[in-house]
Amino acid sequence: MSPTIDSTIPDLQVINAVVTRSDLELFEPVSFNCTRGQVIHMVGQNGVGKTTLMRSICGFRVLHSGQILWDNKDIEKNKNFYLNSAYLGHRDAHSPLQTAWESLHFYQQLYTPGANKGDIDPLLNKLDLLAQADVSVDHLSFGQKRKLAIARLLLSERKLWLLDEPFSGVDRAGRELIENIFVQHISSMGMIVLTNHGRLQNSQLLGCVSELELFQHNIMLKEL
Amino acid sequence: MNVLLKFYHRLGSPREFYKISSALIPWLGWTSLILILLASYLGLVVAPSDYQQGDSYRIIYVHVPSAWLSMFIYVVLAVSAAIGLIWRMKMAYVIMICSAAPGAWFTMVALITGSLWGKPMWGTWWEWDARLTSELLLMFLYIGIIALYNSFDERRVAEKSTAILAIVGVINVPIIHYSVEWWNTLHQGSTVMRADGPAMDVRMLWPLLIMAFGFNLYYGLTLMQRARNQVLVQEARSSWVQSLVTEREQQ
Amino acid sequence: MTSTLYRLFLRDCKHHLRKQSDILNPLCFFVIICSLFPLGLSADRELLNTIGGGVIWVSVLLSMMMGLNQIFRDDYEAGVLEQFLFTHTTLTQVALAKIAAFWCLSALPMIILAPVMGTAYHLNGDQILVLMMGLTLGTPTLALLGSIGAALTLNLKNGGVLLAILILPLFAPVLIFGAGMVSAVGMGLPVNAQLSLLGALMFGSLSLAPFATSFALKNSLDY
Amino acid sequence: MNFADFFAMGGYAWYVWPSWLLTAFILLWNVIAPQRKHRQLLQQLRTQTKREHLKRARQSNRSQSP
Repeated sequence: MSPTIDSTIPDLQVINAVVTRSDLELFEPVSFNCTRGQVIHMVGQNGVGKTTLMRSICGFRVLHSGQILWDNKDIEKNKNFYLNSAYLGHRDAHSPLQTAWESLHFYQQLYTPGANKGDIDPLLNKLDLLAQADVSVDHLSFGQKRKLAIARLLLSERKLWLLDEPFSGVDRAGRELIENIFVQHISSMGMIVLTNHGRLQNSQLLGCVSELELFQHNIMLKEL
Repeated sequence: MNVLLKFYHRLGSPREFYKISSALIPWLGWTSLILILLASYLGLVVAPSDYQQGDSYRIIYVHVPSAWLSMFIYVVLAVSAAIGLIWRMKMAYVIMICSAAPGAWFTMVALITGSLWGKPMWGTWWEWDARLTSELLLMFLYIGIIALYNSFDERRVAEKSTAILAIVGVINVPIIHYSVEWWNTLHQGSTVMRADGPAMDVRMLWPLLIMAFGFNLYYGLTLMQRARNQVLVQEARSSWVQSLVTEREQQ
Repeated sequence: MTSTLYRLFLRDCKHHLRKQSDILNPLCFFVIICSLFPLGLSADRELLNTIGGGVIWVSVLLSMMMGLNQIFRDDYEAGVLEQFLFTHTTLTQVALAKIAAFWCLSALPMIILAPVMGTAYHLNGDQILVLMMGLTLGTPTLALLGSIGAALTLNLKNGGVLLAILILPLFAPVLIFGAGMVSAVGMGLPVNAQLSLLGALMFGSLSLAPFATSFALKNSLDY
Repeated sequence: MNFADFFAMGGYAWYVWPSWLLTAFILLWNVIAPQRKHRQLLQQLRTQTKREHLKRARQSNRSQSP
């Protein structure tokens, strides 16, 4: 399923990971590899634990069992992993007290301290948010906040993108825009692990998507 | 030395802990009972009455051991919290949280018996004496730990947060104690509980030490019992609990 | 490295200034509490002078408690807090920047207001001076210890009340030394013992508290 | 050693005995409550495992029979 794994290129390995919520295992052990230029599309019914697994991959949550490796090293306290990946969760990480432009400027200084302020406006333009540059994040619509979060991802210039339902609340035009951005990211040898309800439309993107199904963990089933 | 290490590792696994605690409980139970009864008899009957306070000082045999024990339990709680955080041992967290309840109970006993003793000696039910005040603040620390632990729904997160609070608390307990001591001497001069110092008559001192030792064993007993229950709750889904339950049924 | 700390500090100050209520509410709370006690007791000069230091210190404690509840909550709920893990800045720096911003915008105004409250309680000149010195040395400790509690009760529904239960026992030493100084000066006693102890508490918590706070913050992201 | 003096406790009976009785009560309570909870837990776990066996038995013969 995954192209030949070149050992030199760092990739993400998840080896039979199991996550629990209040001591109950959520899904069957999950294993997958994500290498350059590949998209892992996690699917599964609501509540099976996609978000929980995503947060475990980011290291916020400790796995019940199994391992997550980056460059064949465990991700726990692995600064190299954190500096090569970016996370977009349900909360789109923009403080409501700032305007769109200020928020992106803050992240730009955080990711690359020396970067010049000039290239924030073209970025906003790329996601057609330029009109909202000086609007406080509080007054943006849910879809616009999502696109602003995608803009933050582009600012971070990271290899591995971990996205939790990136399209939620985004209109069709915005969705196409974001899928194009994904295609550019993949073509420049980036990696994406995303969860999404519904199918991806962009044909180029579908070329390198491998689907990952999460099955509800059921003690009865386990015995059979 | 490796016998101790092996024992320490065996304590680490919940299943082993359950077996060890089940074995220990009857022993701890009987020895602590004998010690406490002996100390009570010595303290109430044999020990001479104090020339100044008459027989009211006999409350010391209950007040001082529970005060000492409430401090000791908080230290045990903080040490097991540190072990839990550093070596990520599940059982350390179990010991931590199962010591919180007895700790709070003994602090309450120390406070109530302290005020009962204060009435005849100082004339009021509550006296802002240094020891009683720091005992009161220790009570608040225990309440904080129990309240924090129970306010999380995910046990894993609750354990780590409570461990942090326990360690921050244990660093502050001596600071609180000495600042209250200093504050008390500033305002009122020291009201030394004369019968408290080691200069006591030896017949008065022995029951106190036996009672303190009995209380410590008693703490071990109630800790083992509560930890055993906590292990059963946490490991309810594991296979060894299910086999234990079915095998115990055939007995 | 310190430039990130400074930049975070400026950003947090801007946030606090944008959301006026975060600063003004605790300040008004402080003034109101101070002015309630004479109503409850009596306006007798002698009495007010003796209880003045203690009342002002307890009101500072309580109003800081109100502000502490919010210092991490905005960034936590917006999701900014978890993004710091993906950058070079550690959570300890984030915690330090937020505590410094909180101290500047909630404790400093109270220290400036303290003389006004002091005169309301008929404290004489030395007492007011000593009160302000005590507050400047004591409130950082309150902010540092309080930030641990704030980080611990971050993702809890009843966080506010719980924060008070967890943290107030730890504030006792600072209160004892701070209020003790004011009454000591009233009786003409030297206060350098209390001052040095407050300083020791400040530097002790300055060196230990941020690490506990960053660990608690990391733990509160674990949902 | 008559009992009257002993109980009188030199006039402080109303302070010594309540504190001793309170301690005795708390000590007993902190032993009996966990013991009762332990028995109750075992009982609860027993019914749970029995219920699970039943469900599994029904599930396995249901999947074999059709």
